[in-house]
Amino acid sequence: MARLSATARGERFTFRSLAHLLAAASPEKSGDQLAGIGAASALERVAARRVLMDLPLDTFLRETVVPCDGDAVTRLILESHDAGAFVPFASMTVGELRDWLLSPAADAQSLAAAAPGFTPEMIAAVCKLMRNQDLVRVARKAEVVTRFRNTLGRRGTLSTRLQPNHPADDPKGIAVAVLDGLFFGAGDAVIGINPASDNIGNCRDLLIALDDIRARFEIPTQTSVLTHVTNTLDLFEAGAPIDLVFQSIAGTNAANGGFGVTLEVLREAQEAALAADRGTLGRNVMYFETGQGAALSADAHHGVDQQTLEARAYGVARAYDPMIANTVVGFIGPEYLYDGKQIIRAGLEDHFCGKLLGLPMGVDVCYTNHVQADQDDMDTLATLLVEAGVTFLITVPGADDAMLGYQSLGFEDIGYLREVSGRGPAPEFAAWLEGAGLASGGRAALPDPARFLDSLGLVA
Amino acid sequence: MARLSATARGERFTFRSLAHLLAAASPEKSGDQLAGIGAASALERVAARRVLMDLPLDTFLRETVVPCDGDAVTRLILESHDAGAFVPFASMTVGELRDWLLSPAADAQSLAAAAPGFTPEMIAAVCKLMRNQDLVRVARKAEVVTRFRNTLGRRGTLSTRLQPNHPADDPKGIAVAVLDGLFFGAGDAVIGINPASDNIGNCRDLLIALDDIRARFEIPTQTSVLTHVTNTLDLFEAGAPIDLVFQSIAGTNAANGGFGVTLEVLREAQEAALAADRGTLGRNVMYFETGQGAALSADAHHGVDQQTLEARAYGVARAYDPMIANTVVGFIGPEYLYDGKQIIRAGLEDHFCGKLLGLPMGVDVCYTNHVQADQDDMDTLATLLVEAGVTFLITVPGADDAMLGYQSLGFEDIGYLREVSGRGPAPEFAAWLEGAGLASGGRAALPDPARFLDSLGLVA
Amino acid sequence: MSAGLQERLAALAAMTPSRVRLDAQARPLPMGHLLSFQEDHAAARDAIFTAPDWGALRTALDCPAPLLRSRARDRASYLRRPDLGRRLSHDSAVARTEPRLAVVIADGLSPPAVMANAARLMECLRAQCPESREAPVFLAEQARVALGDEIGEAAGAEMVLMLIGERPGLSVSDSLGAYLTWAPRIGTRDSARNCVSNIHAYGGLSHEAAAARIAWLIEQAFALGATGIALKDTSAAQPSVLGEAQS
Amino acid sequence: MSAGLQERLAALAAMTPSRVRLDAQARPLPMGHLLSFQEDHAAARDAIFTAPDWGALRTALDCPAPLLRSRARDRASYLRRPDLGRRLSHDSAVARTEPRLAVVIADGLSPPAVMANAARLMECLRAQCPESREAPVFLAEQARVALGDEIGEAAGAEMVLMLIGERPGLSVSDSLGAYLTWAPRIGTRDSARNCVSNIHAYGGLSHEAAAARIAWLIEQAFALGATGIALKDTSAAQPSVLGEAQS
Ligand code: B12
Ligand code: B12
Repeated sequence: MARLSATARGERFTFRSLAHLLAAASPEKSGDQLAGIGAASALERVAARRVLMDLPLDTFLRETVVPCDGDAVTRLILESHDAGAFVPFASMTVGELRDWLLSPAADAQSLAAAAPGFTPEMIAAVCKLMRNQDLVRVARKAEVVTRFRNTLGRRGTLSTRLQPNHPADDPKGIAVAVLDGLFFGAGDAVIGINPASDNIGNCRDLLIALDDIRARFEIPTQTSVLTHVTNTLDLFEAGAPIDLVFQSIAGTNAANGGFGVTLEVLREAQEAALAADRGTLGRNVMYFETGQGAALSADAHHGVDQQTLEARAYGVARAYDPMIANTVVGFIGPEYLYDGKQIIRAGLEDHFCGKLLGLPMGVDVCYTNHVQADQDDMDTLATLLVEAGVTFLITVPGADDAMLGYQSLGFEDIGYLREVSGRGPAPEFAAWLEGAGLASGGRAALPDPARFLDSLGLVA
Repeated sequence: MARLSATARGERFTFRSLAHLLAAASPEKSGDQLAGIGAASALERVAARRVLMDLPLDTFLRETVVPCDGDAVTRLILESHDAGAFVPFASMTVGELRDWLLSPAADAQSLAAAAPGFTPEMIAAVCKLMRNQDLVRVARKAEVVTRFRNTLGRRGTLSTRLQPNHPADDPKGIAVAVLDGLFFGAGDAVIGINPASDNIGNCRDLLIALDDIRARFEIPTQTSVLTHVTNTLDLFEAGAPIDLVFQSIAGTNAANGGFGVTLEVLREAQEAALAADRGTLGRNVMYFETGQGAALSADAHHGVDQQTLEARAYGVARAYDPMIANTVVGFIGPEYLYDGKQIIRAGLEDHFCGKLLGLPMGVDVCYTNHVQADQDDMDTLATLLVEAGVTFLITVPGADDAMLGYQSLGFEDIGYLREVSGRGPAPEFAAWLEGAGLASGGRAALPDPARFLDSLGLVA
Repeated sequence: MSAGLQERLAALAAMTPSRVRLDAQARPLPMGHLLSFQEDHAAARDAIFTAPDWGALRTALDCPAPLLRSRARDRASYLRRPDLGRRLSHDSAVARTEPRLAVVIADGLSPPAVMANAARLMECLRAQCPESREAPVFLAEQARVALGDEIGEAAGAEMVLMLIGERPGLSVSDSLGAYLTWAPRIGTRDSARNCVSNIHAYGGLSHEAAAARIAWLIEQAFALGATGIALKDTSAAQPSVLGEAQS
Repeated sequence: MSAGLQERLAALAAMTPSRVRLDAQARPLPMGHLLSFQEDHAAARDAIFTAPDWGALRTALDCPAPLLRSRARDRASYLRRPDLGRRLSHDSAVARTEPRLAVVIADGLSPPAVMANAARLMECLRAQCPESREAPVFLAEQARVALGDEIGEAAGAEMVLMLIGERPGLSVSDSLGAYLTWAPRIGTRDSARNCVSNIHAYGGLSHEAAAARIAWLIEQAFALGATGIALKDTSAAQPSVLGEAQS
């Protein structure tokens, strides 16, 4: 291993491993402090970045941060690495990759070609060298397009997940929330419910209810019930109408174990979804959620910083060609991201890393009530992400998820974001909104909502 | 006076005055806490906003937050109020004004027409009801155009002050910094030096040096030496080439007294500048700087919150038809704006209030080393401000002002901002850059910098 | 929009505790809504810092219930150090009575949730689940879900049921969660537990329905010798129906 | 770009302590620059919290110099409460000797600035300005500029000269500022002072030049009976020239 040391203000700092180096080079995060691996001082952080800047990129192909042994995620990352795509970067350092990314040479095409050549650790490393503006500037150049019943990720679009959760999974309450979101033009990325209960029959009812709404109004979108993947496998058996298979994933094998998933189970689920063949335009059938801190929370972080582990989760995700993936960035709490500043930073990092690794990356711009953050921070993050070309954002009625106990963006917020950015929903969905006479991009127009109510069977 | 009280979570809160109400309705700021006037709890803040929301706008025409008696700023505000422009808003509450501002009815034209009808206190009040997204969304609709040797503020432009300060006012060092900025296309709002010394001869030398560079290269921009206005008056006498008259101002008479200025001195200076008649395209000849906290720092805040006082400073500024005005938002320190979050909020507030009051509003996106902030926060604020349509931003070499001891944006940052926003410099300046073969919007091109060096007399 | 439609929409909004507006004109958030949101945000933040009244709870539970503490000394350290909230303080003593089931009632992130729901839920559970009647009950302060593992292990319990305050939301700040863990040991993974969540009186799972669900899981867990992803909730009970029954 | 030009540009960059890059291609900031910036940011932040070594300063000054404290107890309170930094702690005793000039040397926002520059500046000043030789010198901790008003008033001084650590910048973290106030009283406005700033050895005002400037102002102030905007600096001295002379 190369000697990992550098000076800052005359002080010499040495890093005992790649993992230690990456952690010390990371911006301050409460989760890394909790794990006892964050930089002890601002100068140590600078020194770590100095080392990182000069580190050859291919180091990450030769040295792992989580040993292959017993970690299927590391094996997946190395095995799926595309050496051909890596050729143009083979002799670059991390700092040179940063320069390249900021240069005009990095555009939608070259970034797409490069993605399979990058490992999550390479992208995590370069991310640590970048300022917020760099994360915005580079991510917006990347373009990742996926298809199921519509086309997501095209330049100029801004899609949304419509999240109509209900604390007792009441299908009528859920239908009302769906309607609320459609009024604001939300729901093109997915209409996806987190079921309060893991009861299998209950999940099946919800799948049917969602599919019914979707089919009845011929909405060109996909639906999902975000239960555990093993439940989804049971539900496939039971013949439930499943568009996208959901699962939370993390960046180490052990953390995924804590979630009760293996790479094999994910593959099995993907195959089941492909076999169901419900997509009309494409075969992207998976939906993943992630978030910095999940591995540490499962005590499965192997001394690796949370941002690097998050990028590794994307390494898992991209192996399954997902339709959508998103970080639930401020979801867990202050032990991983202390305040609005850390949430904003992590949101930009996650989006950047996801996009550069080739994911159709969305963000749940959110916070909990035990964190030091408020709606101003969310406005800030959402505006930055739209500038960064985020694929989709999560939206809930009134910005408040009454079941999960946290605050995300509200449907109205999309009106603002579409107004300032000029971006619209996925093209098929935009056309449908138009046809249905529904609101589009915050600009009103529902000639006959009563018809809608009636056909939804929503008799008050 | 109306009874100022409301409940939040069953608790009743009463506010003893308009000033108390406004302070309690403000987002958390360390300066208001220092003054002992900030809300004591989040619930008190909600209650204050409830009262504010229902408060008739015209209350601010009948009741003052700083008594007229002895406060020339209050008198100026009331005397310069345009009752005709206020007619459409005469029966609105503050909450209704907020709704109107967010509606499509508020556009560039209607906002421009309304500006003289709004008092600073009205705009400060509505600002307190708005989230960050609202501050962006509304400000970007406003358009304020001014002219001296070029045209600032047109939609699609993003201008910059080039700030080439030197700790010993060395003219060569300053010329080098000017050149640095021109390479990046900076300097269309103004090339403006803060002189380290107030020595009159020194200021004269600097004015001549700047004017010489400007004239020799026929740069369509204006220059300024930011010494005290009373020095500038002496310098006019001495026949120095003065484009824009600079002065720091604040929102109360006493605070301006602390700065050593009166409204009369400002008028005198404006008249001297108009008489000098150096503008080629227009007669906007003043340059003002402001910043939340200045009045409290001079112990001249009268129990009024810093954001309201800041808006009152804009009330002063607009009476002199300035070419440019900017808040130096993070300049003073943590006693007024504690961290990045407060600086970001204040930056958006100041820009919003300035624009709505009809000012050609710029922002010095900056922080000091005793505040809890870093470049990530500045990237965030700058990106938001560009989204909000800021007229101009301040830029210094390498983002570090070696004389004033604080960090602003660097010239490079403008490359980023122009790249993501697609905005360019003022049209006349853009044409000049083109003609000079100088960099424009971060996209390179200087065929013969040597010619430049030679004509600047910059022999190393 | 017709008045009739307006009324129908208003009636629909009552079907969910979510902040739906059903505004066909897709206008920006009305100011009043924004302020209610801010008000609720303040309240939710307060809920986290409310001290639990263990004495009152013990009275309501009507059984001995020793108080245990985690290694997190106070709320601030609890929030930043979940690892401390997962371990018993060094001076804690848990009697090793080797029960089939041990119950832990913990403050979690919402002490008010425990005060509002735990006693009533235990009552319903005792009515439906024989094991719960014999189960020793522990109270736990500054606790995370995994603290139940150490308590259960120390008590020598076959299974532990943790009732814990879920993080407060804007609409509901006193919602209780139940976590069931077979063979509790320090280091047990979350995938080896089952969860019944959103137990509260504002459109959530009613105490009766929650108790039924938990009782079903306990029974199945004993039969299967496992909790977690191995134990799928295939019970017939429809929480939505039960939820409605309550309101 | 030709190599000759490159060299010329590099030579130009040496003419200013500013971080000019003179990049005709207007490229994004090179990584190395970004890291130096972050390094200097860390150092500047540290400067604020460095404790002054008053003993060493007293030795260097070679005169009695009692230490006074403001009402700000520590750095944290100093930073958030400038009002406290402007008032003397209740137990401070200032001898009322009614001098023409009193000198206060204060930590301000940069204790290192005081350690690096105050003694040398006083030496130069004493050489040029008779009043300064007789002037009592006070050291002041956790002090703001306006603390000089209370000290001067208590001492019964006609004029007070405050030498204070300016807030640390990225390039220079030990720059001294001098503030001169006629008839110091609690509540004096800043417009009634004069300022000589950026006194340091990195391209700033040299100690000699600063002393000359201050001596000139002192003389004029005694003649005029005022400081502040009424007293314009019309001295001939060109700081830029003097600044250059030094380096
Ligand atoms: C926070 C949270 C998480 C976090 C937990 C990390 C953390 N440090 O807090 C993350 C994002 C990792 C997470 C993941 C998942 N969660 Co979760 N989560 C929650 C949430 C919003 C709050 C929990 C809480 O307040 N706990 C109280 C505090 C004091 O406890 P704690 O010790 O700090 O945190 C522990 C528990 O939260 C527990 N936990 C969290 N989720 C789950 C899920 C299950 C099934 C179990 C057994 C335990 C568990 O893990 C934490 C660490 O030990 C609840 C919703 C709610 N209203 O309660 C859903 C909830 C508990 N989660 C749920 C689900 C389904 C999951 C996933 C299985 C989703 C998936 N398909 O992968 C995964 C995997 C969980 C696992 N580890 O096995 C469901 C459970 C449904 C049910 N009745 O079984 C809930 C009710 C939300 C929902 N309806 O979708 N979750
Ligand atoms: C911060 C600052 C301000 C703040 C002060 C508020 C505050 N609470 O700190 C604000 C933005 C209000 C300000 C305003 C002005 N400032 Co100023 N300011 C500074 C700065 C950047 C740092 C000062 C510092 O570190 N002080 C040390 C700390 C410990 O002292 P403090 O007690 O906390 O703060 C007091 C002093 O800073 C003082 N002060 C600040 N500026 C000035 C200017 C003059 C002429 C005087 C007498 C006092 C003074 O006021 C503060 C409150 O009492 C210096 C640059 C530098 N490198 O020092 C310029 C500097 C001192 N200011 C300068 C000027 C010119 C002005 C203005 C006159 C500009 C104008 N044309 O209006 C105004 C008006 C000042 C006044 N009150 O009369 C010049 C002085 C030049 C000179 N040699 O005379 C300097 C050197 C910068 C420059 N070269 O432009 N300033």
